[in-house]
Amino acid sequence: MIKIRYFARLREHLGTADEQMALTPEIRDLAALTEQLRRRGGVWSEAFGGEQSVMMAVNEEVADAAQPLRDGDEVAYFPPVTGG
Amino acid sequence: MIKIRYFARLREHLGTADEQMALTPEIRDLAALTEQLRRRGGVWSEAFGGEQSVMMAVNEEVADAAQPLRDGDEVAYFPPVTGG
Amino acid sequence: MRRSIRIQAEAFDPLEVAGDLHRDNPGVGAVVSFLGLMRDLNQGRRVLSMTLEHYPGMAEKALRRIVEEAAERWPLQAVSVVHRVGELRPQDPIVLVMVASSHRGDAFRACEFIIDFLKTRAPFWKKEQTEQGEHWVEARSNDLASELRWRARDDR
Amino acid sequence: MRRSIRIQAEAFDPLEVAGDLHRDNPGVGAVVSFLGLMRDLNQGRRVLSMTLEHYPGMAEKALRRIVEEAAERWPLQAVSVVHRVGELRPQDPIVLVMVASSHRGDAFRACEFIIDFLKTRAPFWKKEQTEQGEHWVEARSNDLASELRWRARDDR
Repeated sequence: MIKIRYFARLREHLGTADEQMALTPEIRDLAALTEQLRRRGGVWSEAFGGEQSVMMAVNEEVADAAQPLRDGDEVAYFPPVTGG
Repeated sequence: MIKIRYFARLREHLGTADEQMALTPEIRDLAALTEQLRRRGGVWSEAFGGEQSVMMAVNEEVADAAQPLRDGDEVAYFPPVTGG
Repeated sequence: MRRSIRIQAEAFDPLEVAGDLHRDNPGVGAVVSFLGLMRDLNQGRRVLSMTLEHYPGMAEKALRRIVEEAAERWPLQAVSVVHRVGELRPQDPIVLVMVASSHRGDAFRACEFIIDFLKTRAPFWKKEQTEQGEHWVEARSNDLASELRWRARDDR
Repeated sequence: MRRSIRIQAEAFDPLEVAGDLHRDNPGVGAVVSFLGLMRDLNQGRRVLSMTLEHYPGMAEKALRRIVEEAAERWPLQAVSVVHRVGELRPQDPIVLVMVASSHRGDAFRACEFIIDFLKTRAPFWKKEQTEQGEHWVEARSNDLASELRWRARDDR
């Protein structure tokens, strides 16, 4: 299982803050996971369709699409940050 | 008359904080005044002999040797500043 | 180097943080601080209040990493970062970055480095409440440019 | 732009000065401050105390001019400069420069500009008391170099 968290505008748009997902062999990296989420359609294809930029983190570190995923990982999706 | 003020190391070296001086026609600018002070000899020629750099001000504004002098001016001599 | 990193919903007093930084540290000659405050106007819109969301855990980690990177680049004696989350009103302090060093150049450079990277790397998001409703603040390309400056130059 | 320039023998609390700068000024988004503190060690010598002499009248005038020059270069909302004179002990605040602006880049630039010029233009002189006796502090060529930087670049 992996945990997926969504923040800020993305969380509101998807209507969910986090979810658990079984890690299948196809979901070997962030690119594959993101594609799987996009295929859910509706707000998911809007959020991950590339119109708005989305940042990703794995285990609290910023990561890119090539980042491999392992069981127990915490993945996060969020918009560009605006703190400070 | 002009007023001449000395600050910091220069004040201590010369043993005086300020003096009044009659403005003669020869003392037309700061260069001439400085030369006159230097000619007093002793600590005066040490202080204005060029070994240590001396800054000058007229009426509370930094000035250079070419600065003309007028009756009533306040002249100041001091070492490079070290505040802050 | 002393480090203090705090993320909190409670208001903070910049004045107290400052006092803690150089007290009992007589080698400190320069303290440079940046205080970011909530403005009542953003891009022409009057802002009534603001909500700051963050990613707990990752936000602290990101700030720690930015502070470590600054400490590797410049000789620093103490760094303190405090960042608010939750509800804010105009004039409320949002973030305080305070850097103590022996010399002022290092303190200026490190302080600006930390806030520049915080703006592009630390997972915080602002939502503004205005008279026309609420909206998420968009990331500014200016902020990215500020971060990129540090890669192009070597200020050590 | 609000201006406050103070030269005083009394100790000042940097924390109070900070509060005055942005209070009731909701357009201020960034406050950058520089605090210069007396160190207990200078060029390898242990310093017990320090005496700061100044040229009354000219010192205020020089600081006002530097602040005006900063305000011409960058859009600023408030500037405060406080400089001690007289007897100081290690860890005592010597000078505080605080700049408020809408945006952080302008505040950083203006604050460093003011302290850089203060160091080379404002008529203050430090005398240190050490265990080996007392001596006047020499001007640092570093400080002149810091001032000259501002002529070579345009940071507006």
